Amino acid sequence: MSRLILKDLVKKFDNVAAVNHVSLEVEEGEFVTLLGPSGCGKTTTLRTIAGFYQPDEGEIYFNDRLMNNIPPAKRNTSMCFQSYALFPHMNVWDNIAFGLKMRKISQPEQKKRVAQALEMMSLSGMEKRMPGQLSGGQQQRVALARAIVTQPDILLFDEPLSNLDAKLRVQVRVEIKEMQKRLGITSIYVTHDQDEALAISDRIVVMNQGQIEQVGDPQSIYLHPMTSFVAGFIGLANILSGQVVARKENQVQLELPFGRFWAFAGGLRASVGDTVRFSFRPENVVQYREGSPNKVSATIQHAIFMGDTIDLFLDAKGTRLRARAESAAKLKPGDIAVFSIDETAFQFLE
Amino acid sequence: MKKLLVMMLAMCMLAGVAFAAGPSIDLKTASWDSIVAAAKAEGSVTFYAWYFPDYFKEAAADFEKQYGIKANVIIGDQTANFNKAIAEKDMQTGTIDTMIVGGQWVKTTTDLNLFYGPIRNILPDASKFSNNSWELQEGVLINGYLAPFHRNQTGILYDPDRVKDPPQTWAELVAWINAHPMEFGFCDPSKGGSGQSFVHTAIGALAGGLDKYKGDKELVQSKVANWDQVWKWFNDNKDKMTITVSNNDSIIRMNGGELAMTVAWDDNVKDMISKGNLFKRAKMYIPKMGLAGGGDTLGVLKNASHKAAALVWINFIQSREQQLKKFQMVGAYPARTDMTIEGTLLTEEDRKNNAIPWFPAPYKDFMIKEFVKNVLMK
Amino acid sequence: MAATKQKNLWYVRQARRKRRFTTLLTVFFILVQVLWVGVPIFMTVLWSLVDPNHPWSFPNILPEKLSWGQWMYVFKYTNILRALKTSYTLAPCAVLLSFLFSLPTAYVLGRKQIPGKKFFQTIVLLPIIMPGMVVALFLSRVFNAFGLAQNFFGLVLAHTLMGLPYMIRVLTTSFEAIPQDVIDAAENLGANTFVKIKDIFLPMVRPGLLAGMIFAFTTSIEEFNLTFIIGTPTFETIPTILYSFLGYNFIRTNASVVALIMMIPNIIMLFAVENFLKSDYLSASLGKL
Amino acid sequence: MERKNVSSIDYLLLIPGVGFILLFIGSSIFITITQSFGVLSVTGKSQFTIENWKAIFHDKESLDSILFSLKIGLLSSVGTLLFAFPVALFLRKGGSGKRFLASLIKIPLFIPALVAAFLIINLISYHGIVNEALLALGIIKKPLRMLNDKFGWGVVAIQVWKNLPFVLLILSSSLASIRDDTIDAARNLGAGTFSVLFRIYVPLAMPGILVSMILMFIKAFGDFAIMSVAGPTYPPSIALRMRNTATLFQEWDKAAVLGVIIILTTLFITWLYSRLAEFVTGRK
Repeated sequence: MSRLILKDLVKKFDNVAAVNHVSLEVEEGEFVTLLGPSGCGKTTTLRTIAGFYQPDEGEIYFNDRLMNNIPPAKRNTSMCFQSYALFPHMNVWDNIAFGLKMRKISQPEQKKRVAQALEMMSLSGMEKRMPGQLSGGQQQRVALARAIVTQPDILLFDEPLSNLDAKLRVQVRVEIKEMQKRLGITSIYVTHDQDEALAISDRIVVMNQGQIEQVGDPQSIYLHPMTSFVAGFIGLANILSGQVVARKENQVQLELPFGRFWAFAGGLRASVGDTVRFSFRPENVVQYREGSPNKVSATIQHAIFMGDTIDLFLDAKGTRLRARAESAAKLKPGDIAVFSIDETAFQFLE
Repeated sequence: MKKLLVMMLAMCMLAGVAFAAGPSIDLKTASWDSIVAAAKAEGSVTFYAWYFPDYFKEAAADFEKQYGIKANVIIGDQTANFNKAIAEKDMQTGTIDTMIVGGQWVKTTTDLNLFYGPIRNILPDASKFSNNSWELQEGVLINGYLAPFHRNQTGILYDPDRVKDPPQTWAELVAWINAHPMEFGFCDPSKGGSGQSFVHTAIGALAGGLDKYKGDKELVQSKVANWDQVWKWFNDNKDKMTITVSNNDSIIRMNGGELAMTVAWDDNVKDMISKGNLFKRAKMYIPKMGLAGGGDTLGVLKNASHKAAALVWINFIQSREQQLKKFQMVGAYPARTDMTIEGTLLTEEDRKNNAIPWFPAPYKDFMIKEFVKNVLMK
Repeated sequence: MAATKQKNLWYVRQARRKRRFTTLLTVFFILVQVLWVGVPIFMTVLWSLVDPNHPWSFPNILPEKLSWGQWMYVFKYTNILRALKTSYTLAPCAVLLSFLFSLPTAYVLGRKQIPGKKFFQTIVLLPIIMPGMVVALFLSRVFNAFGLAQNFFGLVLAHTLMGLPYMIRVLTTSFEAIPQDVIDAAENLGANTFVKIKDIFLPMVRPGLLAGMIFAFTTSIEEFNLTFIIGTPTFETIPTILYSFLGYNFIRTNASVVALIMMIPNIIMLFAVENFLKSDYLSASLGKL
Repeated sequence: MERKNVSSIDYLLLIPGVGFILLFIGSSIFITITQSFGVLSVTGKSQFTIENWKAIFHDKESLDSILFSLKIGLLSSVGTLLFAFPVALFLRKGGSGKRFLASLIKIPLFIPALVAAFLIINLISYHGIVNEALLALGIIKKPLRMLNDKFGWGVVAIQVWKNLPFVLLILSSSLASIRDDTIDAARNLGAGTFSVLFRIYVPLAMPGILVSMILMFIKAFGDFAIMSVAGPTYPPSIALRMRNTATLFQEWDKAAVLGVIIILTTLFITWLYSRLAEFVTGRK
């Protein structure tokens, strides 16, 4: 088990920086997810940690040990690949035992550990099967077993669930989380699926264009996005900008085309007259009840039934807004309805 | 696999080792007995041929029994044999000791001075062969360098079920061909001697006899000027005759019913019958208009490492018993003049009366080239 | 409703008709193929069994009498045994050499993005593209100069040359087909270069390797031009012997025997390859990607 | 593909394979070219001359051979394609019967060319089974003379018979890469059988068609063995003439000229193919 430190990491391909000055510290036993759209540099970061790429700049430490020049084979990390990367010519047992053999672990110890891993992954009885004879979920388990059996310092996951169907994906991610907690191995997990990231991580690192946008636990990432990229990438958000027209205590009044609204300022340093960017979630735009703040009246353009709620697309004096209503509410396109926005919902962006 | 590789390497090395022993006596002056002794000391002889594998295999066994000398008979491709000999020409010692020299190779090999000799004065049975066969082969002066070892003869082979009254003269043949289009065949003269023999006879018949060419060492242009008539005849009658691709092909097409009559070598026919490739009812004769014969020779390579053994081998092949055995096995008529043979496809009478000699080599070469140019290419 | 039903019926009938047509066509093609391949082979078998004393000649549709006479003759008097021995020692040697030579090359061509790769891949194809007789004839001049003509080792080199393109191509594709993930995984789990070659690369290219070996082997067994020019008359292989029976020495019965001797091991090999290609686990196990 | 940097070791690793081929093929091509100009001549004096080239181009026999080989090459490649393409289409979708059929078809692939030549010779001889069958069916009155025929149909027949499976394999793999969706889409847009064949299958299989035609052409054009066994009395194929010129008449320099002509034709056709392939696949 290791602490992982990335210091000012840069990795270029053909002079284009795939990873651009990334610094990150991961505590022992922590489960950190690198989240971002494809091409954001998350996989490159992961593979640089594994040692498949040499960083062009910056340093990688496991605990206090500089790892830059250590070949992948000596890093004692274990990677779970998107394709599982099982050895097609070896049976399940040999696949799992491979890393132990490489570490010259004694035969009896190998047996014990592989059996344990099989047990843990509910694969007992399948040790003689070839990878080609297994279902996708089973192959996934073998890949996990192969990764943990070597007791790595760091577990690396490269979108390990993207080849599974939706239901299985939810099930396996819970298993991965449980397993990681039980073993307490420091884990770096790469995904582009925000639900997965929110569900599984201790901390999320949102990446975009080779750089870190925001680091934080799932709640703070969701509730307090700090950049418009994070706000837009995670969940749904109305991202707008407006002028500060008044300020009192820890509240500011914002001038928007469809009215003036009071919002909690949080750490906002802006003074009257400044233009600021902010976001709020659709679930914070709710049907107006007597006494609610920040009243908006808007035309309903589309109303999409989602089961427990209705997704609404609104037109508020030319500004498009997303809102959410309880499915009991009888709203249909063309109606004009009145909504309110919670003062605490406003997240000011950089 | 490893074992195999080691074996392979060993084989390669063995092949690379040159045979060091050379004759310690002067073969041209030594007595025959001392040559035989030297041959026994050499212990083996390597002989290249391209036909009669069955006969030569048996001969090798007899040879070893009689002299205790091992004869390695290699039946290779004709052209490949000569190219090997030519490629080894400038080597100190070659890997071939003695070989059959086919008709078409006499000129090339003589020009390249490939053979040791003359050997006529060394071989004890030399006088049992015709003087002419020691002097001239295929119209090339060989001066006793090449030893005759069989005579073969071309004749007309026919299916007696289909040909009742085989033609004897050129006119009769032409009449028959006209009456039975495509049923008469001869092989492309550039691919086989039987075809050459037929064209040779045609020249005799259509261009004023063959006597005028006798004794010429060079081609005399005026004598071939009227060959145009010959080519014209072939072109006019081309779609009434079948031109085959080899001596054997003619015989095989006869067996398959395509041809009723064809020009063929006597030894070939006998061989094909004995192997079940030609019906036994086939008959053969030499027509009165005449067809030529031939015969291959044996030569000892200049850089042979077993010259004495090679000479003993040649003498052995020339012996009465072997000449007879060869005839019985493969139907090749003996070259010796001191023996007569019973039971041949061609009667002795035919051989005596109707076999004719070739015109000189320059004419033969010219004939083949002109045939290709004036008949095949048209 | 009724209309829909009727339409469905039409559809079903159409599909059934199509299936029947396909089956008929398959049977037809199989019949044609049996004739196309079977008849020539059957005729050859008949010719090889013609009794030497009972010629098979027109107008007999079938031979009068069958016997092993022709086979006995060929084995007793021709060089067939020597040629068989040469052919079947030459081929394994050539396969082994071409395997050793092609492995590093195929690795680079399959897994490295080197400049000039296309050029090198074209070079590899040269022995297949270049007309055999030209190469044979003029390579023989080179071989003569270096004492490699009429020499067993020279023949092994020549056969290796002809086997190499198949070997390199097949191995290159095998190397290409290995997902980088699998190699990374091995490396990640602690494998060094030696282990990667021994436990990952070699086993994963094994199907290709076997296919390449079979190709190289049959190429060597069939090779005619180079052997004919460089090897004969010192070394006869089965094709060169067959050629001598087909050319000026055309003797149909003997040629039939030699043709069968040459053909039978190859056809057995074909079925071996068929079976082996079906169990191509490499593609099977990665099918879910 | 490894994204690691290329090192000079990679080029060293190419030597055993690529170097070996380059050494042997390269040296033989080199000798062919030099010898055609009388340089490095093995048969004697070595002197630069273009006489051999002049001689060949004034020699009608050589030209006949070249034309004949070109004709056989072209007919063989087109003939094989015409037989192979429908079969490949038919076999595109497998069933157990078709799988059996496919392995039957593959048999000639493993039959050496010389044996194939011999098998077919047996069939097409004067009273061979083909003629007998045609006679029995009343299609012909007299047997056809197909063996060593002047036109060369016998050679073409052998080439087709022997190489059908080879071409079939190439075509099958390029047809297999056509997705069913593509075909369904075409049908859905109203394409009939004919349109699907000529607007979808043929263009998409074009790279395979070109490759197989080119390989077939090269094979048949430079062929020695089949031509010498089943070819007509005249003209000999160019490879046959070259071999005879060298080993029978010992005129190596002239043979070298023919050799260079064969090589150049082969290279030209290969180049033409690569251009065509670029054109067809639209890549530049």
